[in-house]
Amino acid sequence: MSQVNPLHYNGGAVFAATGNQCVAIAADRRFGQAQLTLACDANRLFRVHDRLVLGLTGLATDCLTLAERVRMRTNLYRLGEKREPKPATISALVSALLYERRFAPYFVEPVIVGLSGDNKPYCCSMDLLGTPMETDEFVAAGTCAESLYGTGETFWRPGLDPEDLFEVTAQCMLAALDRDCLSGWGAVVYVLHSEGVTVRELKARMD
Amino acid sequence: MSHPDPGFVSMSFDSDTQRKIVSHQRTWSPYVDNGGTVLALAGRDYAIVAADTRLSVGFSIPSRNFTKIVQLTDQAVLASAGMGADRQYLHKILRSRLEIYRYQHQKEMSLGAIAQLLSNTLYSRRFFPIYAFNVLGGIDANTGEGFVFGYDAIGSFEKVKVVCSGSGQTLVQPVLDQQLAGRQKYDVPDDQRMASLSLAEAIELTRDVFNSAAERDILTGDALELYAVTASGVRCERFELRRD
Amino acid sequence: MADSASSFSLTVFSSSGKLNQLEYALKAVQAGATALGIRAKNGCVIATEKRLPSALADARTIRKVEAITAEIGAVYAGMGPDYRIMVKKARNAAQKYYQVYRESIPVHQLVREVATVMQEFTQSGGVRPFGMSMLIAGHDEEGPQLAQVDPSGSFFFWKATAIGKNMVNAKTFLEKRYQDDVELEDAIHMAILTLKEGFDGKMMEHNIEIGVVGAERRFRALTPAEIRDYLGEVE
Amino acid sequence: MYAPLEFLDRTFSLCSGSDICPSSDGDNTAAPMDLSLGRVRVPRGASIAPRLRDVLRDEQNSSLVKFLHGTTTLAFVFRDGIIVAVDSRASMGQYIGSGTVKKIIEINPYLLGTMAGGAADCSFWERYLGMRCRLHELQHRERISVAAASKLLANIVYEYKGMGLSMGTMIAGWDKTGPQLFYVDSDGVRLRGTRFSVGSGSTFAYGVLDQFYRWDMDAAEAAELGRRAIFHATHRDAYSGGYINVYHVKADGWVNLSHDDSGITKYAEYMGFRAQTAPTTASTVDTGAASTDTMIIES
Amino acid sequence: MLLEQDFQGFSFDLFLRNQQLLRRWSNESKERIENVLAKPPRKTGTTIAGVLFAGGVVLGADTRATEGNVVADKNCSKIHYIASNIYCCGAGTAADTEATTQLIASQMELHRQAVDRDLVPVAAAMTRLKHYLFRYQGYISAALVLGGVDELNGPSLYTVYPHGSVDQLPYVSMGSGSLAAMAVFEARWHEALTEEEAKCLVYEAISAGIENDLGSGSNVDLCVVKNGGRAVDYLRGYAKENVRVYRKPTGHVFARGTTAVLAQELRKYVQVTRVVSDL
Amino acid sequence: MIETPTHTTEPIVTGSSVLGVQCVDGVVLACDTLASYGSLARFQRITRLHQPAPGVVIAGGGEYSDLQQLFRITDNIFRQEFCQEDGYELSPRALHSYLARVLYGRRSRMDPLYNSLAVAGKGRFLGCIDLYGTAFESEAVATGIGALLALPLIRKQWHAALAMDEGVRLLEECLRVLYYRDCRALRSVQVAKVSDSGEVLISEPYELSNLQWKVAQAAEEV
Repeated sequence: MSQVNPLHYNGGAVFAATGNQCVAIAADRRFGQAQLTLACDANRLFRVHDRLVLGLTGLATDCLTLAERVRMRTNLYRLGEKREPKPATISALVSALLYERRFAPYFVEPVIVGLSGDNKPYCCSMDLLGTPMETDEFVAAGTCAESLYGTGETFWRPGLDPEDLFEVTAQCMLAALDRDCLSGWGAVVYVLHSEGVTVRELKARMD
Repeated sequence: MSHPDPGFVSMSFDSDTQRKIVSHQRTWSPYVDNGGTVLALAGRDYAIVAADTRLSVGFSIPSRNFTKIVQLTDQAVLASAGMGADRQYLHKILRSRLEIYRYQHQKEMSLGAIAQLLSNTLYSRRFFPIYAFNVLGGIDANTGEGFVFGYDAIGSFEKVKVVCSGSGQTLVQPVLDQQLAGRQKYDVPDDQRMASLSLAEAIELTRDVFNSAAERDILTGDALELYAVTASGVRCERFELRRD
Repeated sequence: MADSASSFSLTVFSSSGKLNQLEYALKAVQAGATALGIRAKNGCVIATEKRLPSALADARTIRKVEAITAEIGAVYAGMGPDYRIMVKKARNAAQKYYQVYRESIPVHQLVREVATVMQEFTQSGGVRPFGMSMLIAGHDEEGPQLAQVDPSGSFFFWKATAIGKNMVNAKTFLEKRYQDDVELEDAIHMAILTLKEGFDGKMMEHNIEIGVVGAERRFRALTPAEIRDYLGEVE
Repeated sequence: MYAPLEFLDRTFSLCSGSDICPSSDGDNTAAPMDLSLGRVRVPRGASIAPRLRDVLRDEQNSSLVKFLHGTTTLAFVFRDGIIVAVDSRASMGQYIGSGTVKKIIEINPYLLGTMAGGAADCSFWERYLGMRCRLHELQHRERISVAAASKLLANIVYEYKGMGLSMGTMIAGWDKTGPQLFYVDSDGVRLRGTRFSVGSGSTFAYGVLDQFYRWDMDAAEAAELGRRAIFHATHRDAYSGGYINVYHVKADGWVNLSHDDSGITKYAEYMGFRAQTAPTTASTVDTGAASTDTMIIES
Repeated sequence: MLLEQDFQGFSFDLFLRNQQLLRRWSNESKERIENVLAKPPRKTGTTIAGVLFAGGVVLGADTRATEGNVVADKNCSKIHYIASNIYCCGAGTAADTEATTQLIASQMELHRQAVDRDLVPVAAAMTRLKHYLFRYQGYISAALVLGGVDELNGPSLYTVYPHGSVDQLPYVSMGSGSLAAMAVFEARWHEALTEEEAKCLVYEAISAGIENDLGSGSNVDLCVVKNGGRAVDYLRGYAKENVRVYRKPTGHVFARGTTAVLAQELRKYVQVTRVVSDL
Repeated sequence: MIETPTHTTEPIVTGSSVLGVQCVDGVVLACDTLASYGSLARFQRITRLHQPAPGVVIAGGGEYSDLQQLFRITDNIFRQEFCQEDGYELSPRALHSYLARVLYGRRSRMDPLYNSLAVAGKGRFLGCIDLYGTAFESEAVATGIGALLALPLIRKQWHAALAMDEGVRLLEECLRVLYYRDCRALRSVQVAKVSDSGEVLISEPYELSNLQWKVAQAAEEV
């Protein structure tokens, strides 16, 4: 069996893409232990606030720890500053939390998406050391990140409206999941747009 | 019981070589990854075999125009990614095998036979694999229907509709799955999911995915060589890709 | 009044429930040169008089208005050395904040940081409180803001305020003159006029300092030449 | 020791050229072609292969060879014959090289072999076994017994023991003695039995199989048991998946019973798709960082 | 200096755990986790370079960031701000170059405030960088090209290596494409470069790296610091010669309803009108 | 275990880069004349260019003993070819292919010839082979560290109408850069010109001119 390493041990993939005045993020649902699938209801998307979602793939224990730390820091930020943090602020925060552990890192790959006040989409991914990569296109993380880059590069185009963005995001995700052993077993897509967040649970291969 | 030793005549070593393998294992690897992406796609009356032309060693590009494709017969084209030298060896062997077949049988080898021949050739080096990821495409000489075959390095193969191998495999294959097999449209009945592309559409798609691969895979680029196999023969086209 | 234990130790309350050292620290503030600040509609101005210890001192080397970040500045009344340390701490806090969030520290957060440090020095052993009050002026997403931090660690946001020797008069003056929609330019004039009340001797470009932050959100200390122009305008 | 055979119609050397006598090149004007250079045999038991494997380790790790390591195959004997059921996934590392592999090899109309391990190893040797079985028929004018066929395979792979072959296969068939089932793997193990499952998903399959197996099932029941067992294995084992193929070995040969999509069709049938998040409550996908934690909201 | 004390330093609390984890997953215990991860941290494979000219300095960089053989970012920015008169190109592990330059930028701002000058000397930034990197013995893999103009020395150009050694030359290059860039410099450089010539030369050098080195790609960014450090031309996307050649003309349009959805819900945003609670 | 004589897996006496460029009227090859012994610039006037037959030139880098063996092999097949007396002569392309087989064969026996070669010949032929046997034809060839330092320069300046004289100047520029930056390069170089019709002109070793060290003055102690 190929060696499974910490970043892939629990499986998981996240894909995020921007649209016109909207942004979408998709995650799979598998929670595994190497080749064993333990659960199909893993949650990789964490709400930071109404218009800001943090997606985490990697070692589940680290994902949860980081998510909790981000939650704590976000709450402290809210209390102290009496305002919601901007997407870029949370990116910087996550980046700082990760780089602090430069030599003993969390095994996570975060993706941060959000809408700023004027519905401008924000989309950013990081490696496990916290290099932020902000883009106005799409980002991918997780066990099938390469496949997601491939599907995104082909299917994504600029200026998608929320409905089309959903279809593109979902198809990019599903196509990649179907070629990856360690992720899948369901998927969920959040589309953040001017009205609110549309959450869709996808039908996906369960093997 | 004496029984035949079918395969390994060709991969076997003399004792000298064995010792060298043992003594050199830590200092020298006979393999080098020259990268590149190959693709084969079958349609109702055509097959496409395509590859980029970059030859990379590490982070450098010794050649921007290194073909990965060989036309074996008027109905069969082979593309191989992986290690350049092994590929050249494999292509030469196959071409000469086909030449001998032509002399012996006074006809071209059929696509199916070529597929099996390639598998046997690869498996004959089971313990010293030919570092090449092959895709074979062609049409049935009688019906004109397109077929493609995907291989691993030691000869496991499968007849499929579309396959991609090499450094861009993980990027390209899901796209092809989605576009051709439509496997992700789970609520659509099976018989309506399969897309049937015309040759022109298939060429468009091939160019599109190779451009995508060149965007994201650093080992793929420079130019795309595309062989279209139809009943009227083999046509080769060439398109530019990113060069960085 | 002679509550000897409490007058020695900072951290011991007097029988009347006060920390005497803090009272003394405030006295040090009140002995300091007057500093004032005004929040205008589109910016803030802080100003102070700069009394030289000796006519021989080089005025150019003494700075009372300092920038903390690009958009926040400060001035003080009381003990200069204490102020210098606090400015350094504030700048560090600002950079630390920037390192984490990649955005400039908001005025409110900086004020809080400064106040926290001040408060720590009222509750620790072996230290004395800061002998100065600070006015912090800045302009961030929330708009222009003016805050005062006292040695006790308490802080207040003001429309306009003054600290130091001539505080009472200055405040009365500001109360009369201040309007909510005052423009920054007018506020600068107002600041000069306020300082002028009870100013010893002639007000010159080298014996006052003025810092402004406007709508462009850049805090800067005015150059002597600019101050001279403003003084000219006021007269 | 060194068995001679011209299995491939021509042999060719490890390298097409040497410094003494290189063979043809692609240039038509070049030196005369000489493909049949000297051949050398593998001394039996020589242990170069594992050592060469060290050399190859990096390359072989994932990308070079398509493995069916992650696989679920099973076969069991029951009243009416043998049911053979398999998944169809081939993985290269974590990448799914193919989702449509035929893991049941039709050796001849009475014999089936299954694939687990190295895809090429299994398909090559079982294909070869098919040829040997045919030769046996020609020579002895009767079908080869399952026992003999499986022994042939076991003997062949034993010759290469320790060299890195990887296969775990089941040979199922019906001969004069009735339904027979053998397990053969690349270490040379050969076992007769009534219930086997091979591959990384086999533990899951065994769980279902052992629970519901009865000797006196009818064919439909037995096939459904095979399908169920494979389905549950594909659901739990990351490296198994794709389609479920079921064959029934009967007295008059095998039949292909079914070919079902495991991840979608069978999942819908056996377990049923349902949303994991109850769509009405907003908090289920939250970690709880709801705004009420920190703010009281007046609308 | 104070920031340095405030900088809590790296946290090693997961170090032993990670060693255990990695030992479990790889047979050899590797010193650096990068070597055994399925996906290495992002690198800026990179061609970065700089050239001095009479009145200033030109820095250049490509814009590709890679994760193994995959391009993670096609247009990343590798010329980092250090101070208003100092910029720094980074090659190596992206996280290290980003964090290191940001840290030094903060220190330079404090230094500037402390010394009460408009411009800080480039040498000060160089010294900070080299001390910082030296202290981490090369484990912080940042290879830097530092350039700027100050009142003290005029235009300055340095390379800082991950172990903390420093070079000062009129033309320098770093990163995986540094040889290609250096070849261009060696062939074309002369003493009396004008600003335009210097820009052209750096562009040529970077584009040689982009074309010939797989770790480098996409666009050329330039940054010119001149006029005694008081003028900066930050030319993001100075040349954009590598773009996608072809896209399917019709694009890939998915009809709505293509994706099978099990459940759907619209969560409306909560309108926060007033926050009434505080601490 | 009996140690059989092992050949090169760690080269000892080595030549550095070889450069080649295809011109409108022929092909130019160039390399320096150094064979290093580790970091010692030991043999400074050796030739790494070899003309086995009219109209063909080979240039090689890497282990020098292996290179000489390759030169011998090449001479041999041309001699055999000559002895056939069939009026047939080996084309440069055929030689290129032959040498690729030789190198591939040795690689496949885990006993590589540790060289990379450039083959030039009449009919504007220019090919390249590495120690694995990877062979290709190209309008510009640079091996060893030259692939990193010289190839970018050649590619930048190459055009279809490049004349041989320009080609020589281009390669000299590259050799100069290599002399600046390659610790195993030398100032003494040789250039071979093979015209379209097969006339071969291999220069005597000569010193590169116009070397420029002004940068040394500009470099400062840090």
